[in-house]
Amino acid sequence: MSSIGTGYDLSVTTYSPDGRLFQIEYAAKAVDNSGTVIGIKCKDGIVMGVEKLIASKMLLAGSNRRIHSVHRHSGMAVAGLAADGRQIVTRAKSEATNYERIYGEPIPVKELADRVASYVHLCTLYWWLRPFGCGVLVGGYDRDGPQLYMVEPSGISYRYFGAALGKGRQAAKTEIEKLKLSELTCRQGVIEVAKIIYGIHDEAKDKAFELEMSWVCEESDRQHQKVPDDLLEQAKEAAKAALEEMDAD
Amino acid sequence: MFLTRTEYDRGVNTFSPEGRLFQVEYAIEAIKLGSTAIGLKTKEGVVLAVEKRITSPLLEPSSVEKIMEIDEHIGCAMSGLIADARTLVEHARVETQNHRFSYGEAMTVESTTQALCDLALRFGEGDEESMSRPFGVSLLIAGHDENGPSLYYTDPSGTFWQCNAKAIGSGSEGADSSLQEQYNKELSLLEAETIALSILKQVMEEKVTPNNVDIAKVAPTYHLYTPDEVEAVINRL
Amino acid sequence: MAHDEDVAGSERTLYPYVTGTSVIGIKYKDGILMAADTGGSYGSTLRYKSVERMKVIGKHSLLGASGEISDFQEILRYLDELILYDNMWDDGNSLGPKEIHNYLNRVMYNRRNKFNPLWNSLVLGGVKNGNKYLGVVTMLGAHYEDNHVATGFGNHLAVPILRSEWKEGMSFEEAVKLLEKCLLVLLYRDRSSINKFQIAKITEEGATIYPAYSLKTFWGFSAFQNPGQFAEGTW
Amino acid sequence: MDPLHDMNLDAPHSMGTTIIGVSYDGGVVLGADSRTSTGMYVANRASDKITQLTENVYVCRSGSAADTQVVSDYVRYFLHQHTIQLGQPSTVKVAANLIRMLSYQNKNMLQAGLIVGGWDKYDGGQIYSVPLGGTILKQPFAIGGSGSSYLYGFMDQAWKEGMSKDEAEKLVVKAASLAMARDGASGGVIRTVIINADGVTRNFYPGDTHPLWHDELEAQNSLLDVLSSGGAACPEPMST
Amino acid sequence: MFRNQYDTDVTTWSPAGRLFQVEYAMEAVKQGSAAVGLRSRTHVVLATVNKAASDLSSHQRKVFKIDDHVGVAIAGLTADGRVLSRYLRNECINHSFVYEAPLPVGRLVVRLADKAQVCTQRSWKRPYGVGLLVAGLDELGAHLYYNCPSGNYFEYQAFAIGSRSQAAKTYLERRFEAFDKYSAEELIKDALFAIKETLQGEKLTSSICTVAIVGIGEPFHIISEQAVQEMVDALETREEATAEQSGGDMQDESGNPDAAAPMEEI
Amino acid sequence: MGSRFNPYDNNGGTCVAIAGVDYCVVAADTRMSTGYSILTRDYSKICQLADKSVLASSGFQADVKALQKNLSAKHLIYQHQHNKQMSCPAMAQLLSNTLYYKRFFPYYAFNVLGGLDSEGKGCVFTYDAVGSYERVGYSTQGTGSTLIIPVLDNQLKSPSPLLLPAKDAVTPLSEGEAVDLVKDVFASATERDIYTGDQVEIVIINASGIKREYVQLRRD
Repeated sequence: MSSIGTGYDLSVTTYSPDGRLFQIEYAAKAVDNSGTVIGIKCKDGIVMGVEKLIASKMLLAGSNRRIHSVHRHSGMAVAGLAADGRQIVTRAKSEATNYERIYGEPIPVKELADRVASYVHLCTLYWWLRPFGCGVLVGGYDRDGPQLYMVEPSGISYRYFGAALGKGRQAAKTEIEKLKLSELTCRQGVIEVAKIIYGIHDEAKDKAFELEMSWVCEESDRQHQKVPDDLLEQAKEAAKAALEEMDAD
Repeated sequence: MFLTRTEYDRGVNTFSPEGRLFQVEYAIEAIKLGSTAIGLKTKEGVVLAVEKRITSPLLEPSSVEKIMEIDEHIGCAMSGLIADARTLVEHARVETQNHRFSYGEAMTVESTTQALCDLALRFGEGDEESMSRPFGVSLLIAGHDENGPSLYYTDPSGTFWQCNAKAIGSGSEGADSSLQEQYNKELSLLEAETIALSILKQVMEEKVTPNNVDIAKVAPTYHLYTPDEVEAVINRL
Repeated sequence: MAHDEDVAGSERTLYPYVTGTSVIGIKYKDGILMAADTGGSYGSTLRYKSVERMKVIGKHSLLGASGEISDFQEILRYLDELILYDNMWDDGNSLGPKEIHNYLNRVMYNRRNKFNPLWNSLVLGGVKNGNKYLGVVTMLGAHYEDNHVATGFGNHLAVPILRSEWKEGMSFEEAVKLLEKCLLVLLYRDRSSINKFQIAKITEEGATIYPAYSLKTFWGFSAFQNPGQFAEGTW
Repeated sequence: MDPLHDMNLDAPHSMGTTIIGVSYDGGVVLGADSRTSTGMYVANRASDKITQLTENVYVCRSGSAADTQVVSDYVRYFLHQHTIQLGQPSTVKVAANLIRMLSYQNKNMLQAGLIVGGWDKYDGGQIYSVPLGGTILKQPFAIGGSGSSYLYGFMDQAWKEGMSKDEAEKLVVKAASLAMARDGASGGVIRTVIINADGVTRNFYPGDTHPLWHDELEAQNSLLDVLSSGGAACPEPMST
Repeated sequence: MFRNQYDTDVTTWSPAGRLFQVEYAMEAVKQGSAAVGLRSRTHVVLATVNKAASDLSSHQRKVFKIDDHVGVAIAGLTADGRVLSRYLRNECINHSFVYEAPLPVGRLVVRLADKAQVCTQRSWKRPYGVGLLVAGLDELGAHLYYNCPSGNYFEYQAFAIGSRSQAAKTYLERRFEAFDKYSAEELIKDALFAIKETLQGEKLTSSICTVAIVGIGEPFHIISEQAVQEMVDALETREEATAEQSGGDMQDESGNPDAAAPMEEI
Repeated sequence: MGSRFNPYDNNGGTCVAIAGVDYCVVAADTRMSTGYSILTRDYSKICQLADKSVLASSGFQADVKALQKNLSAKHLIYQHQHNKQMSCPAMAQLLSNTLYYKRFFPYYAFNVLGGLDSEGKGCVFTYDAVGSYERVGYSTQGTGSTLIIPVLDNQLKSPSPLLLPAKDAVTPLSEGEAVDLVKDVFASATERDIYTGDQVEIVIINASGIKREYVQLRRD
């Protein structure tokens, strides 16, 4: 970050002499500071999980969602500024419904991710806007099967087997790589994701958190939904047990 | 502290680190340069008095209007950038007439004041017809409606207060404290006229004449005093 | 005269192409029952025989339509989107039959205001939080609620039967029998009706649209077999 | 002008038509006659009313020639764009829905009754009927155009679930020829298009190959041939 | 104290990934006088401190009725608060015009938050300098939300905003777990106690606070000054009985709370 | 086929309002019809717009409902802006403007507005479909109005509007007498008007608030 303060980093429409767009990199920082968001593609669907940091104990559980449905068959998990994320979610919803209105069939996940990405990208093209301070995972299940995409503040979107955003992304990715995703069912995936999120949460340093999870799989009838309460509880228990086991070691 | 200010005081849209909008605060400062205006509310009605600052003997005194009629039951006195005030008054006149048209009744004083303030704060919000600076004017709005007489005070931020007595403009600090001492709720309209003018006299640099002050009352309809009527009040001092 | 042109331009002659006939709806003990045939007429041709004219809307409502089928499909697209957005909030709130009915009132009325009506009469039934709801919207946007309703020809043929035979708290069996009685009368006397019916039910538990079926008809009157027997000179 | 012989040559080209779409195990067969009329005059006796929209989807057109051509042109253009955007062929459903959208939204301006047929890897062969007004209905078979009035009964009787490709095509040709035999607005040749997993086959049945129906006769070169063949009894001169 | 060059524009990210203009707007909320909100399963109570500028003038309104089922209390720039209140009222009217049913509070709040977010991403706008406590009732019961200038919103059991709100927050944090089952009266009592905490010893009277309530069978309304005074009086007699309980753990977050904001904030 | 689209229908019904010194009675039947069919027997044509104004309207139901909702929404905005309930005369002016605003595509609605004015006196305002209005002592609108108005004229004897000085338009009847008169005129109108019947809804506004009562009418 040697170019800080040189004046080439004040606008998205200014390249630095070495060809970088610092404003986009700075926006990505906002994502990096966020609670961790994880998504994995299992053999029968997609599981997404969020480590939602809680600022006050007076907050009610289940509020301030970071995972949203954007159509019947797909959902979105947000890392970074939640308010920016909602804007993207709103756009994604309208893209999805627009598509269905015109073509009479649900939007393919790839198309949805592409459209979301170009919207995010749009905000990096004008000096009077700023890049979104959030990254999103798009998980969906269409006629070509389950798919997981990640869209970054720069407007880049790739398809992943497993993806992570936020503070604990490095550790999370390492953990995801250890999983045999192609053999995992979503039911098992939920537990694995919970374990990873509990595992990378630093209780000493971080604020308290709430685990928020969703899935879209055969079991949910290819609908994007919150993970059922009993399964979520089960996952939390398993995650806590795994933590204690580790501590004991 | 002054240094930090200069950083954040250019645009109406820029917050200072303390969460303040300096442009608005500066606009409020503009009022302190304006001529003094005083308003008093009594049971019988409301009195407004202003200093006119006749800058040249060649000026026709009656053309300096610092008290204006908004509707037959509302008048207002102003201090600050008078041209801005005219825009506001014009807006208020349209609002009160619209109200008469829509509902066949007079608009209440508070609603009129609110309508004025809504225009006043239409800056910097970034919508289509918004202005790029706040109005540099304060108003004293006197009126009479179903709730009896009332007096309101507005500032450039679009905030308003209901008052029993209030002074604005360059002499407002002194005038306000005099009002504090002399005001009580049982005043008659006649006494209020006298108090208003006597306080105005204290804060004015020159001698009070029918030419350099204006007085108006709303009791219950708006009336701007003729020079003779002003003379009569001066003579009571 | 410019004014004359305006009038001529705005009063377009519009008419329906593919149409469905009556829908009947009644309240019964556990909720609402609705019935309609599955015909889609094209002028006087009975062109389509498997048009579903009743659909489930969200968690608590059932919609039946008579009139232009393409307009009904358009309305269903609106409602699909409405319900999708409602569901995506996933916050425990949901649109009930009253809300849907009012929404449809606005849609129908707005379109008639634009001289571009949706050519339908709609029956909206539902149950939410123990409250049964049954209402109608016409293509002009007029709307009302009642214990039993019917659209189109049903207004003339089914409503009198309903008025005399409907009662509070009918069992499912009684209600179905009553509906079938109305359907048969309509089948006999409404020429665009066909003998392929669906009955739909909505209760607190949810909605069911039963598979289409046909009703047995009765032609055994002796006068039918021999019309001239007691009425000399009949045709 | 003699109203009986008013040919109304200024009338817009319209396709008093017979169009048919039939699905069978594995695909669909579309069929149509080839007559385009201007009032009473046959403006084109070998037109093609089965229009390609994408590699795997075709549409049969009836109504105003101009309207249906414009609708198909737009939809072909939309689908082309859509195919590129998605990176894979569009489905029949999408094509049918675009047709429906244009028909419905412009119902007051258009005279267009269309049948969309095609094949895609997700749902196989499908037939959608989009009549005047813009209703969309998925059907096992569909008929349209002025000639279809003569076919309702026949199709109700002859169409069977689970036909083979050949049976389906035979049915289409038979139906089209039946309609052409009774509908003055339909005529000419019969064209069919067969769409399935293997691709598209177009067939052509010239006007002189159609089966003969009630009160129709075998075609001859000339009366002279009839006479010389001696097959038919030569009537005696009438004695008055 | 120069901060840096990244803090004059809403559309500029700092190298650490922060938006300073938005953070400054959040400061504006702290400059306003305090507002608190408390929620039970069936009721929400809002209470605000409002001080008159002088003896001869009135105070600013800080509590606005939005609809029968929603009301807000604001802290920060009044002008922005009014604009947003008007927006909320319009949304409610439009919704009930179409559906003849009240707009669910949670959805209203999200629309408000989305509106606020837009102002943090356009160079020609500024973030709203106001925080809103939104109290409302819907199918699922009573709700209390806090909407802040950043476009974030949070659902709370109880919360406090505005100057010296930390003291109220500390008070509420000690007690909020019981609120869910509270009656309306109990909520109001705790609201008044919380307000008292922000006054730093100044005497609580009905003339310097506004209390409003919404709940099942009780449309949103501001409680009359007289009724509030009665409750305050009742409170004091009771408080004298249990005098010593007020803890010493009130620390204030804003450095100089008494510095009068030159611009009118409430 | 090919019928011209007619955006209007008449759903029938009758409204009556009578103003007294300290009360106002507003009444309407609850039948809703189209052509020779009765759509429903229980549809209220009366809408309370503010604490002291009540509107009864007959005509095309969709227009009536739209008008009533429009006024209610405007009243809500008025309350937000002015922190008070709209007075009945103010509502009367607003209703007139609202109707006139749609002069060229009118609301097919026939209205009587009843309530108390700022002095607590009963007031009745009667309208045509495009907003012309007048303050009167009593009025009736709708399909049965031609049957009812002669009875009211005969019983209540409105002072001539040409008198100078203007005479108060309120009727001399007591509240109870006015309610009885309303019941009588509805019973009579029901005999001869096929669009009036089933039930009459009577709303009484006086200093103590608003009361509502229902009386059955013939259902044929």
